[in-house]
Amino acid sequence: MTNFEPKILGILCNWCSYTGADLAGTARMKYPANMRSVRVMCSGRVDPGFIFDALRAGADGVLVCGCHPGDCHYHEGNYKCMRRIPLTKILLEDMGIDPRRLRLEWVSASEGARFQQVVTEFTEELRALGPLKLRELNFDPDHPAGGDNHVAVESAAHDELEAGH
Amino acid sequence: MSLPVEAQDELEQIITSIVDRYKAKPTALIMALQDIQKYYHYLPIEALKLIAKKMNLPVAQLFGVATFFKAFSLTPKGKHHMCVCTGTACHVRQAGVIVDNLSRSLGINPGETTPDGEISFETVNCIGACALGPVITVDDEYHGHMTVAKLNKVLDDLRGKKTAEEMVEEVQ
Amino acid sequence: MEKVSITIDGKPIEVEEGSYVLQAAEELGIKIPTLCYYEHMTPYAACRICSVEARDGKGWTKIVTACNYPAWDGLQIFTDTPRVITARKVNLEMLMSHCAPAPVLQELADELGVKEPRWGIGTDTCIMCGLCVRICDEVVGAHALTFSSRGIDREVSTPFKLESEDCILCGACARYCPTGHIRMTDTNGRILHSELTLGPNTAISIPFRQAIPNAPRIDPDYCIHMATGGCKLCSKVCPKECINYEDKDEFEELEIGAIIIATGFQDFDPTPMQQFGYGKYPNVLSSIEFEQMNNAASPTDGKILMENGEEPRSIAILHCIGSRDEDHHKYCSRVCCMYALKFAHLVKEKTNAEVYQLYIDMRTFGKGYEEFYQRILTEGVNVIRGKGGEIVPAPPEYSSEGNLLVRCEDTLIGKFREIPVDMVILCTALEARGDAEDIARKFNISTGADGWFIEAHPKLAPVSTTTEGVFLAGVCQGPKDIPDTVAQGTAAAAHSIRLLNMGEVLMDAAYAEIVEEFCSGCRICNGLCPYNAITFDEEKKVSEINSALCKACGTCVAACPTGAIKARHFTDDQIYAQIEGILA
Amino acid sequence: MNNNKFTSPEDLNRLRERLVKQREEGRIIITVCAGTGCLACGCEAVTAAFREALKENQLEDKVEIRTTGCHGFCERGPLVVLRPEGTFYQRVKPADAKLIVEQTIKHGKLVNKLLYRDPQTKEVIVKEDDIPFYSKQMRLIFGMNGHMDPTSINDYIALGGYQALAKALLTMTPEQVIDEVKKSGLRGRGGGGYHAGKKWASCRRAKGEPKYVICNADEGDPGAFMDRSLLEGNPHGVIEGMVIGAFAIGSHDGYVYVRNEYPLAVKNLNIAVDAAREHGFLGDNIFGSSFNFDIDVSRGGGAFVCGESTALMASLEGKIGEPRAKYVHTVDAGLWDKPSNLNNVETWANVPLIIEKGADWYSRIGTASSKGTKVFALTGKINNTGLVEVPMGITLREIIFDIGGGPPKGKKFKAVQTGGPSGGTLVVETREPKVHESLVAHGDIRDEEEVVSLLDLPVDFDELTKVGSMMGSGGMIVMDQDSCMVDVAKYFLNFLQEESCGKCTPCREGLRITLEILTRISEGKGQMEDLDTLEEISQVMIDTCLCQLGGSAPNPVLSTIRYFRQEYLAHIVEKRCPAGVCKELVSHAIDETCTGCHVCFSVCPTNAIIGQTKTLHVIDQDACIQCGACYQLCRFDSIKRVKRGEGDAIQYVAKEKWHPPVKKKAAAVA
Repeated sequence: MTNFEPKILGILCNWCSYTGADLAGTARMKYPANMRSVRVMCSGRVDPGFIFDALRAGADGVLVCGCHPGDCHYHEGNYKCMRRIPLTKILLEDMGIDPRRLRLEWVSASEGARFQQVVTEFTEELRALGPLKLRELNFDPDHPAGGDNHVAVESAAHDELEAGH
Repeated sequence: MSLPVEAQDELEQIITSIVDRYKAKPTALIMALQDIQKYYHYLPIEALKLIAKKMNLPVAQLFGVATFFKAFSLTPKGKHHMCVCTGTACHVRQAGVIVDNLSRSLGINPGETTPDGEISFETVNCIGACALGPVITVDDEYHGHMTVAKLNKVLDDLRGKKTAEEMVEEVQ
Repeated sequence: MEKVSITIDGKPIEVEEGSYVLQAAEELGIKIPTLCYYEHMTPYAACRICSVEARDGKGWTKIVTACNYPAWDGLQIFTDTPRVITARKVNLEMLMSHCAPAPVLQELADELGVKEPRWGIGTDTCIMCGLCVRICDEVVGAHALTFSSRGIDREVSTPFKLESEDCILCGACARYCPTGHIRMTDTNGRILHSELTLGPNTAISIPFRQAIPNAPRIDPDYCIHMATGGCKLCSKVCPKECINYEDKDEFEELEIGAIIIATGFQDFDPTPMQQFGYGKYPNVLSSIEFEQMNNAASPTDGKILMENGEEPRSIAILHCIGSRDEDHHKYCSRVCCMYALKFAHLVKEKTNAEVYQLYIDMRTFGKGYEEFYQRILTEGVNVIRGKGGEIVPAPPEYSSEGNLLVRCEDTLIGKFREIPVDMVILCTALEARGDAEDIARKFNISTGADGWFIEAHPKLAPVSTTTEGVFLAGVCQGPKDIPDTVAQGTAAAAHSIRLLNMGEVLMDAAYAEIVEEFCSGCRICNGLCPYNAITFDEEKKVSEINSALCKACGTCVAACPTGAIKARHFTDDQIYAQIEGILA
Repeated sequence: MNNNKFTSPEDLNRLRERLVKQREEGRIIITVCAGTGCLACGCEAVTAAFREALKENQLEDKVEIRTTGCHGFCERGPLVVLRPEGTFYQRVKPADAKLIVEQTIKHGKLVNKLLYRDPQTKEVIVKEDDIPFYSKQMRLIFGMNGHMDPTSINDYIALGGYQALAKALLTMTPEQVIDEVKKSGLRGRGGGGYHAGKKWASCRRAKGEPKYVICNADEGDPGAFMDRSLLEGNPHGVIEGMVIGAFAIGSHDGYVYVRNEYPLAVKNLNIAVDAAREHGFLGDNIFGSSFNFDIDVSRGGGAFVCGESTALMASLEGKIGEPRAKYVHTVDAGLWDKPSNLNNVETWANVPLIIEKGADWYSRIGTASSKGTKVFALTGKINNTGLVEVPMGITLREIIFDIGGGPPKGKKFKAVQTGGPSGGTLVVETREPKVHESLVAHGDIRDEEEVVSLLDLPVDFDELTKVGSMMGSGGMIVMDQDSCMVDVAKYFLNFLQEESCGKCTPCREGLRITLEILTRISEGKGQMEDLDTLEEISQVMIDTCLCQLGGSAPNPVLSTIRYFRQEYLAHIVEKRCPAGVCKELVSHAIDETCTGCHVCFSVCPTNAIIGQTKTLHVIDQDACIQCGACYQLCRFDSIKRVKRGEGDAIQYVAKEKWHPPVKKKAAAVA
């Protein structure tokens, strides 16, 4: 499997992680080219749908990065994300997908080095897990969990959030 | 020079009673200091600080007053207290000779205490016994018409004299 | 009070009955010398130098002191009769025979024509004017000083001649002592470098030059009135009655259009670096302490002195204390090399001391800096490439050269060296303020690993932050010297002005909106918005987003079960498309 | 309620009548003077001995012993007077008590050895009033002292005490009281001589409440002790005066500031204040009137400067006793900055007298400008040391020679010093006309007219001021030929320098420099310019000193220079001290009159006296430190004080002339 190069989707928040990645770039820090990133304004914007869609579309893993807890540009967007990701992981497990393929990390704007490290680690981990083979799971990637599924995830997250208050 | 605990308690008691006696009136400050001086034969620093606190006066004021008046001493005085009157009447009757001789005999200057802590000696400006001049007082006892010969006798007596307590101690 | 007419040296003046002659003379511009008068205290009339002759015009005459003689109708004052001059002269001569020739006495002697005091010149530095005691009693209200003893033995003293417990360290006594008998500089003649300040502090000051409002304020930490309830001199001299002792710190809400963060830095504390002995050996100074001592207004009058008051024979300047250090700060503090060279220059200028610069790399980039370095080299400064390793007390064999020993490796000659010096200056690192994190959080900006604030873009937006309208200036963003700081500050100001001058707020194109038809009215989104931008329209039974409040975080978008919320520029479709695209 | 309180003058009169009647029952009273002078002579033992003797003779019921205040004749203490006869016994020893009881009281016989014998006429005098010391006096204030026990308010009432208070409080308005005092011409006895009535009036007028009445009993003048004797002997008189004054001024708080060095005065005063309070003479509603007044006794710290009114008030406030400028008078702003009326003990003691007997009566005593009597403490080189009360205007000669009996041992009278340290020394005898030749060159012979004998100077406030001295509180120190005037000036300056508070420059530094110069002169190191310098500094001190301590401090210097310039010149030019006092200018030598008694030998601290019993003694001039111990002791006047360096010459002559004493002569001396 040594030749396997995992595809990774990185969903990075605009203020910390994306800037951190930028910093890694300006600092000429090299990180694996396996990750391709999508920028969102806040990790709170990360719809679990994005994750499912990415896996469906061929990603071997998804890395969600946000600001460190307490540092969110929008005060609490990353907390929302913090609750959604574990739930998403449960769903992934239900679907037979190794939850390790989804990773949430906090990377601040100054942490170019950390970003480099996180990506490298995740790439290595995915390399070890091998490619995601959805067909073998008898899972139709073209018809992923529908709207109902969305609601279930979201409302569960919501309940938990309420309980957290 | 800080006092041991028992002495501190005693001081506290004495000062409280003195301050109460004068109802902490500032007009009685000098009297309060006199009473302390009478008890201790000098003014301990702790006493002044305590008085200041109780009478609500600045310590600096008390220090100023205590050093202004010569009757007060901030250092302990001797067991026996000799005063040579140097009032005018005594002066014209040669009190100076008495002062010089006493100073020489004791080996100290006026206002000082002998190293053994036995005798303090000072000069005062008139004790109002001008008819007896030159006059000295030894522990508040008057000795009039002093001459050097008489003075030597007084000193001999004093050196030989023991306090009543000492005698009692000796008997026991 | 009734007005009365008096004359002083024949000049008539109307004054309030009972007001003092000295004040009237001052109004008339007639100078009456005095040593113990201070206008805001009860006249003391102890020096008797202000003696004048009072007459009633009917034959009565008397020498009185102008400072406390009350005016009455018909009073005639003469300030220069032979009797007055003799009185002043003889009094001054008598005073001088007791006191050391302080400038204040010498001046008066010149004025009165006393060439040589007949009874000699004394040694006492105190002239018994009592200003100190009275200031402390009447004005300060601390009552920490008194006159002790009497007559010729009289002296100014603290209780029991020990440190006074009532002293509030206000320094008023020293400030008003005309001869320097009371001084604040040192304890037992020691110069405590760590306690020097940048100059005399007063409790009332305009905090800095550009302060807004540009008005003085009372610093309660230094104000005597706040400490003792006394003083209030400022209110006595203020002609407009502006002094308000009741004023308190209060919070005000200001509407502002831009914020410039310029919170600066703090000095690295070298105490934990025990090898340098800072705080242990008295003559190991931090760079700021040395700078303070050099100030002409410092208690040493700008002289470079050791703790014992002597001039040092040699000084070592150690660079990179806390900077470029794996254990402390990895970064270079940028300014130290240059100020260290300046220090060397100052030392050479002011003393005959030998100077040693111990550096890792000499960073003198930029305009004129390298030239300065070259100049220092010609001034005979010893420059050693090698970081100072350790400072220890010098063994006795070095006593002729220095009290301390600096151990270092001279990397240019590849040798270990021990340099005896009298004084060591540690060029400490600039470090981010301890409260930088709090400030960052407050303004929604970030700090780097070293605590410096992070600019929006290191190259393209070095003044802006990730928060719109918040800008950075100066060392809070990272070590820089004065010209750089000024440049950045100016840039930040320019940015702010641009923002303010627009007159309208440019909104980000990215914001979220609710497609009414799809909204189920579930209200999940309502509680999620950190900006309270989402409200529920009871009539339409749908939620609505106020686009001016929305900051486009997209949390609500991700949460909307019906997908009714669209984040402009970050719509689901766009993101899905991106995902498709990059994974394809 | 206290039943002892008087609410009306009738009560007082009733008690007085009862007391007087009780006392007229022919009882014999032994009055023993218990003033400080007599106390120092052991009068307590005498009193005890009398009690013992009376007990032995079972006379306790018939004879009363009364310990009284000072009778004034301290020289002869302890004094005992048997009343009502007035038999006067002097220098009574405890052993004499039995004799007096058994002889005089039981048998009416006189004890001759205890009677007073006039030193001049050798005449024996029995009655107190016939003794010249007393007969020339006018004892208005002091008279009561000898008749009452100061600790007994009944004694005072029996003698008519508190009648004046009743009169003032119940029959007069405050204004009338002030008018009466004004009319009497009473002037402050503390030294300033300010009219008491005027002072009271301005204090009454002054704005501010409360007002204070203060009695200055801080008698710091060395050689003056009349205030002390008054407080010891007649405290009620002072209290009564203060209450009347307070009533006139409108004050309710009084202070007595008394020296702590006067324990007996403090004690008697406190007893008196308590008794007065108990009897309603102090406190609320005095005599049933609406007037309230009380007195606080405050013990002073014993500083001369605290006799100055502002310094006294500062001290009362518990502050350092330094004076402040008096441009604003204390009657307007004194104690605690409130109107305060301060008078001294003697002044207050005069008040009841004026009220009781009227201003007209009072103003008939004394001179035109000074009314009433004045108490002087007559001390120094005088036979009859003691307190004398004389009418103003009496001459110095009468006081010094008639009352005082002149200098002892027949020595020549030289000068009298009045007014305490700040007063002046007055010459009263013409100087020796002989002028040293070297002085002629200096042109320092003064006109003969200036040498005035002041012995016939009438003593009052203004006359004394005119001649460069002052009344002061009444110290009068007599000096004879053995007193050196430079030394006297030096003594006073030294005293003043020690007592100066140190506040103002001219007093603090001026006294120091003046003293330095005087010391220099007394050591023979003086120069002629020094006299001019002394006069210049003195003038500046008079002009610029803050308070009267400094302002009058040059008086002793100026007055001695004025009257004894020649003596200064002797010190400066001849390096000689005519009186033989200034150590540095004196040598001690023994002349041929030495009897070889050997007494001096043992007293010499440096063993400088060489000689065996019954041989001529010689003083080793090199070893002698001029301490004067031998001089004091020699009963034959054989030790001479001569000009420094001339000792050996005297002793050489003595060696030539000396013969062993003849037995007969020795016997006569013994």
